[in-house]
Amino acid sequence: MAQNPDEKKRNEFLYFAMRNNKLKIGAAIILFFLVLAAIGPLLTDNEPTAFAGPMSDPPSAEFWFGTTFFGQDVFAQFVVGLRATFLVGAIGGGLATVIGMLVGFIAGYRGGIIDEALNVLTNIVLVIPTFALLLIIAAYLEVRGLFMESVLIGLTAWPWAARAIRAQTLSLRSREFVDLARMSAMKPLRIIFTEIAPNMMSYLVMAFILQFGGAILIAATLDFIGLGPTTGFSLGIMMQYAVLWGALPLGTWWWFVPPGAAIAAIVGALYFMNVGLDEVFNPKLRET
Amino acid sequence: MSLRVEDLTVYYQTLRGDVRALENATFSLADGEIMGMAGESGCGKTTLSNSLILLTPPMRYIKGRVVLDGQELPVSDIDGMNRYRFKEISVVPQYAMNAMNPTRKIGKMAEELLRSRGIDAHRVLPELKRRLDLVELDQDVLKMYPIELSGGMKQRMVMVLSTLMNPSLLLADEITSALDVSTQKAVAEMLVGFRDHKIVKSIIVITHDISILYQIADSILIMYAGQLAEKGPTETVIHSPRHPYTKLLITSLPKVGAKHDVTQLEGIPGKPPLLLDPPEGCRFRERCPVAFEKCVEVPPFLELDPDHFVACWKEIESNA
Amino acid sequence: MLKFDHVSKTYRVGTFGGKLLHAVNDVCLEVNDGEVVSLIGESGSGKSTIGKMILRLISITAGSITFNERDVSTLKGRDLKEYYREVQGVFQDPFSSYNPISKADRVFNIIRSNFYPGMDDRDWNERLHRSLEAVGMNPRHVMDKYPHQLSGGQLQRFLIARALLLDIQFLVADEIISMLDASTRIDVLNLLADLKERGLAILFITHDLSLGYYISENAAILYRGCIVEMGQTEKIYDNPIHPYTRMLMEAVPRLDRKWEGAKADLKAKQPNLSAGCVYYERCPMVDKTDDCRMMRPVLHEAEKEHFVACWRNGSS
Amino acid sequence: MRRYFSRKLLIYLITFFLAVTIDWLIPRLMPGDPIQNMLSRAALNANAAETMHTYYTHAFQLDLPVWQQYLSFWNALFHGDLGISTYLFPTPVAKVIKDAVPYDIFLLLPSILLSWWAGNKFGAFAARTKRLDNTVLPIAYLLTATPYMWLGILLAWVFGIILGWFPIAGAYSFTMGTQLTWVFVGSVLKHWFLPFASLFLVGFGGWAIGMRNMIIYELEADYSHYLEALGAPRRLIRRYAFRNAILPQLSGLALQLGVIVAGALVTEVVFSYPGIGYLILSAIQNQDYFLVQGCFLFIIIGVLLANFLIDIAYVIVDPRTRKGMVGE
Repeated sequence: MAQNPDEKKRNEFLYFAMRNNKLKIGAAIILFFLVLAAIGPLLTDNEPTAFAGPMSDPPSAEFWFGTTFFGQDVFAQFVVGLRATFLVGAIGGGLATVIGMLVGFIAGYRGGIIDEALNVLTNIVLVIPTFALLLIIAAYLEVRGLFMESVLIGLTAWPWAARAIRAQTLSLRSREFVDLARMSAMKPLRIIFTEIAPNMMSYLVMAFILQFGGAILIAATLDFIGLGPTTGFSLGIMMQYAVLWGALPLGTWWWFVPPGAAIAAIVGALYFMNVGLDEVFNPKLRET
Repeated sequence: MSLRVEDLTVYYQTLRGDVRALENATFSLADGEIMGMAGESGCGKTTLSNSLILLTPPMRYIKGRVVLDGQELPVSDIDGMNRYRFKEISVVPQYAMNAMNPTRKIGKMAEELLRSRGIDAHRVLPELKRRLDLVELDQDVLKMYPIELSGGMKQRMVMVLSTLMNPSLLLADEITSALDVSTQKAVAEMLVGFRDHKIVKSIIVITHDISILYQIADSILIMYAGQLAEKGPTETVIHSPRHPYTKLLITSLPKVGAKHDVTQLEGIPGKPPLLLDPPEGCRFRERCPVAFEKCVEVPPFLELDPDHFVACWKEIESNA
Repeated sequence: MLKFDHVSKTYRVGTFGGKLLHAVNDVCLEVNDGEVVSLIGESGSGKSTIGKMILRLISITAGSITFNERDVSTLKGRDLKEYYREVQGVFQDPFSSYNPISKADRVFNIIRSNFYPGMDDRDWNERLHRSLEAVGMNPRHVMDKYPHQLSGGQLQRFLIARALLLDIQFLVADEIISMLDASTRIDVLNLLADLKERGLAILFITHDLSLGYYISENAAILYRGCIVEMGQTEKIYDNPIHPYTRMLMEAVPRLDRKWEGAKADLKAKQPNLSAGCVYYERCPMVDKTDDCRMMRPVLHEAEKEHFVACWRNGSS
Repeated sequence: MRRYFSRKLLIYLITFFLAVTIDWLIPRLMPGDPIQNMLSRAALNANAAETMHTYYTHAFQLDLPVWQQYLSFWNALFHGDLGISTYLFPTPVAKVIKDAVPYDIFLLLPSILLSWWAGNKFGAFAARTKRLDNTVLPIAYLLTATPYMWLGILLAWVFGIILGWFPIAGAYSFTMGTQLTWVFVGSVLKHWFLPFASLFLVGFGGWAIGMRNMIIYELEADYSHYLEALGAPRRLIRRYAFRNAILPQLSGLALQLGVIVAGALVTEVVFSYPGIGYLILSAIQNQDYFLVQGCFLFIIIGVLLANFLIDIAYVIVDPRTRKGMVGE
């Protein structure tokens, strides 16, 4: 045989993943920004808020991203902001996916009244413009940390994941191997996590990637209108200050272009990876 | 009308190389003949029928000729075949139950399909209505959506649609397997009716259920692992088959009245070979009770008795 | 052993649960020790629903199912586990009965971890090999393989071996060979017959009349959730009484004789009357009485060991 | 059919009730005391402030027990009286919102509908060939990943500052009052264009991607293969596939409203476009209880209404749901 058929299932996924350039490009971009976020602050000894140089100085050898209206080093702010963005994405996206999994699995597996109730709850949170809700809650909080913002985003962004996971659980639940597991006196929770969940790994990964990107966008929007974390720094806050302190009329583009570009690149790369994964998992989308 | 297929070979492209799904198929079909095509899953019967009408990737044309009514069909040329599709050769697909666009009224869809093929839908309407009566479908089915029809009704509607242009060859792929026994009998008899009313000239019926073929087919072609095993009149193939595989296949079918404690039937040991890297020569030889050293060569598909073709060295030698 | 007492199952259907579908209504059935009963019905007749109710995979709407005089629907926790030690099922699609991402023999490990946690490896392997041989499989060829590397027939026999690991007394075989190729079908059927000889009771659910005949002493014909005819298999096949059974016998394509008899009426409407006989709409009998339309016929003994649910006893 | 809508209506009513309760509850938990806030701006001497404070507290019924405030809030709501804005005292909240709404509708409606329609057409077009799929679609991914405000800033910077084609603040030039002259309309359009473009582009990307995936699924569906087997031209197959792929995009539109509202809110802030978004932000900055309540309420009603309209449209357009209900 050309290939040992024993591991056919597993390396078929790897075989495709390696060849899918959408996946590779997306992953490369994310990696680049992760590295930048990790080692960035070490590259510059300026504190993000310190007045390190001349005001509104264009990018130069000394200040790679130039300086702000107050003479702060934009690059220093940028890399700290990157960390905040990845943190929000991870915590917010992660929390939303976890809640989505809980709701999706229980509703999908249990069915009946519980499914009905969870469905109504999901629909309500979906229909309510959660951003306006976030707006008000954020305004209420005196002190807002990055963690608090991420948790808030996580608590309101889970319906998307819940719907996808519920649909997939429903289809898997009717498969015969789940009935077989029930006839082997397996407890429902064990059935969910050993029989159903492993079969929808692709869905869980994709749901997480979409939630990760979504959380970043919502956080940046919140920060931009001044309701972001009061302590710490983020790309959204950078853009807020840039617009607030006349970066546009002054033409200091290097103050507001990099943060937005970074968010667009990261979230774009995430979506790109998501499509790549989609193609790897269901051949229909693969261009024949 | 006559169909002549010579050495038709079609493979499936997969990641691990080509699956040799159909190898050197050579047979012919007379005018007005209903040929049953049977074999276990993966024997290539659907590949053969698809390659006659819609040879699209992942199927890959290797070689072979198909002649219909004296004209050669450009089977490997996807667009070139358009001229023949629906008018000369048509199909009732395996997935007939959801072959109609769910969000379009059936009549509207038929009209647009006809117009897109340059046919004046208005002229064909009376004939369409007449055929609906033939298959006992109410005429206002044209104003309904597919979701409103039962399985059997959708099956018959697709049969009427596919044969609207009186094609000379109709491919009927597993049209009875999804139906209840009673509707199955009615639909099968309607298929024969299509030939008797000269709506279509001849039909190839693809199915895994040989007992249906015994009821409606004039001749039966048995396939195994991408190769033609045996073709002959229905009566001979069922009651006096010559290819070892056909013999074992027929005996392993439980007939009503066979009781386990009375006559213990025998299955065929082993399982069909994977066609990614099929065995040389006759592909049944690993499971064949009468295989001998000659079977390493591909047995030709010879006419050992009048109109009875067999691809087996044992039979060829016993004939000589 | 297993007794159905006026069991019914209704589903809410329609996109918003407006209508009620009587999948199974008022079924009485019995399967005794070491007996094979085939339940024959077309798609939508409720035969799989009956199978699933026995295996406690779906709830019962009305009536009761008792196994050795214990009511199945009330079993909980430990009792339910003991019930599964004696009652198991095998399903239609072999490839869907296995978790695609793990090896096929994982089904044995699940049984071991749930039912024989204490057993040491030597005893377990010995027991495993014995049940694999019982289903005519060589452990070396079939163990440690992914489901897609085994044939449908092998996978189904694997599931039967899994059931044999327990001290099984009753097996629900729900269309277990309809997805298999003709050649491998017979081996599985012969296996079931052998197990019957060794005292296993089997409910053999199928839509194929000839299969039902081949293996079971008693049979029940199901139509729209009601048992229309029941009794000794030979009696039903030799002298079918209910019009539906007769129609089935004629319509089934056979290898020994051609179709004759009247064309089936295709214009059957959906019977919405829940009171009268479910076959009323399609019943070809000429003298249908008001009873047929108003009252649901009850199974009565038309001849010894042969029950039928038809007021006219099929006498057309 | 009736049951389907009553079930849907039920969900919307529960949502509305819940949202209104949250709407009422949250401002109450706001830190600080709005009356104090308002008075501090009036710079009164101590005891005058004291009497004013008790007067206003009473006027705004803040001295009543909580549940009474809640009930009076509901019946005021039904009389369309959303209380008085403390930030823009004494104008009633309802009037303040009424002034902001036309700009919102003028901005949101065209941008949502146009981006939805254009995005779907573009997505279907891009799914035709592999080359198109790989060259054109990455742009759509980037667009949908772009934060609304960043795109707004970029557009403002490039077209507003550098090229100077469009103004980048307000809804019309400050020099003129609101009167119906061509000049005024011209100015409104010029101010409107950049926020519209910003909203349009981000939305456009999202719909294009969604349509690309949906249409590929539909082209792989059985009915497409059947048409192919009957020799139907690509054009007809693609048309059917598009019609069926657009349906999930319609219900997708309803679900995207929440996100689009957030985008509009931020874009208005970038261009200080006097819509509800800009209003709600200034209300929060000035801790104006009632204005925040009013704006949030209006957003809820708008989104719920839109969702309900889309549900109705979906049932009309998709025969499967309509016929499914009537079927057995």
